[in-house]
Amino acid sequence: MSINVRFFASLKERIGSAALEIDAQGITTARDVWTSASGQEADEEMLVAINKEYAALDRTVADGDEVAFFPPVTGG
Amino acid sequence: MSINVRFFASLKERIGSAALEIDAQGITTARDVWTSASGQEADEEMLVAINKEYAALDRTVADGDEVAFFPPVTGG
Amino acid sequence: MRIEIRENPFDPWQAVADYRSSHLTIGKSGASAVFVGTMRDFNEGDDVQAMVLEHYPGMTEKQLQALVDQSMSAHNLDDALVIHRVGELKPGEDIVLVATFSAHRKAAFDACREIMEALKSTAPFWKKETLASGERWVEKNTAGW
Amino acid sequence: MRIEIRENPFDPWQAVADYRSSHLTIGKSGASAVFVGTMRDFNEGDDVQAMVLEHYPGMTEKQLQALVDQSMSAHNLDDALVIHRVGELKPGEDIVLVATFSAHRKAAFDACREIMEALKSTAPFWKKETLASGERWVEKNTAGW
Repeated sequence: MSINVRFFASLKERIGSAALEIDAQGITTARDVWTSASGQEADEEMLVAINKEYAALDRTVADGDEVAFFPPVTGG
Repeated sequence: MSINVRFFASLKERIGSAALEIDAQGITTARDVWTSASGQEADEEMLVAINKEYAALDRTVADGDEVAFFPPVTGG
Repeated sequence: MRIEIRENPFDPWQAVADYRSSHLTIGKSGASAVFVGTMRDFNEGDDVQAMVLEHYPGMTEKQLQALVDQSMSAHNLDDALVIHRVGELKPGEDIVLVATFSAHRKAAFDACREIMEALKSTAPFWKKETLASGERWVEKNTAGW
Repeated sequence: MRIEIRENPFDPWQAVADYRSSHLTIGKSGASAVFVGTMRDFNEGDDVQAMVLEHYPGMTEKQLQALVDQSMSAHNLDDALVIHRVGELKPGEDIVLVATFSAHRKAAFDACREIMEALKSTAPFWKKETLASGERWVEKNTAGW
């Protein structure tokens, strides 16, 4: 009954962690995951991926999902 | 007192000549050069260059000019 | 089609030549369009000494695969090759290669640029630059159209 | 800038690699856009066995120079390289290379395509194809936008 949370790039530095596991109890959306994992308000520029696919911040998450948060991408 | 006339590609084959010299006497425009050199009506798809620069068929030519006629280009 | 994420420097021109001779049928693809992005030693007015490229292993490959698939079928390409560096880079090293192969030039040009823009805006890579004054994350990619 | 018309086969990828290392300043040009046109073994539904590329010596160079100059200043390019084959070609041989180098990708992409289209519509080259049934002149280039 847990969610795998991942942070990348500047968000990883801000949170001070690359990955952590949180209890799925009381969690409905990716936004809830963010709040629970970071203790911060969600930043609307932030990107979200659920199980390695882009998702909206208010998308429902399920037990065992990998939920990732990261800033705008800057590759290429 | 002459004009150097050049033909390329399918026009060269049609005329049966790559280059010839015509008397500049009575010649005013590139169209006159074409008519005098080919004995044919000008084909409006044909391209014209005077001294290696694109020119309109009715552009004036001068003694000693090189006047070239060719079909639409197909390089690249 | 090949998508490759690599930690070491690569020669993009050699990669295209090799890919073309090993994967493409001679006489079929009349058009090859290629873009190569190379690390500059300047950005936003500052000298850049080095860069680290972070990515999201698993998601990056999946995302690249999806966007190349889409462009390949939208433009009816014969083939495509994408290579992207991660890890530590020095100025002058190549970051990304996008190559598209098609019978005609319109499709190759359109798809190469489309893949490059989709990569820039959706593939999970992040750049951190080392300046004389310290490190900074690149915050946004510039528009490419 | 270099413009080259040549009678022998060439390796476009090696040409870009060589040009980049001999002419470009490391770390300056972040974007390289390249187009390579290759002889196909089919055209308009027919098998093509060989091709002869005719040009107008003197005018072709002048015209290419003018169109590359214009694109270089319009897009503020760092550099550009154009190579075009003439003479007899076999399927699979490369006909044309257009490479543009710039700080940013938009300029490199725009200029590469613009040079290629200008070359296709204004540079005095003509193709004659050899089919099983005989020879024919290519009458018009297809649109590239």
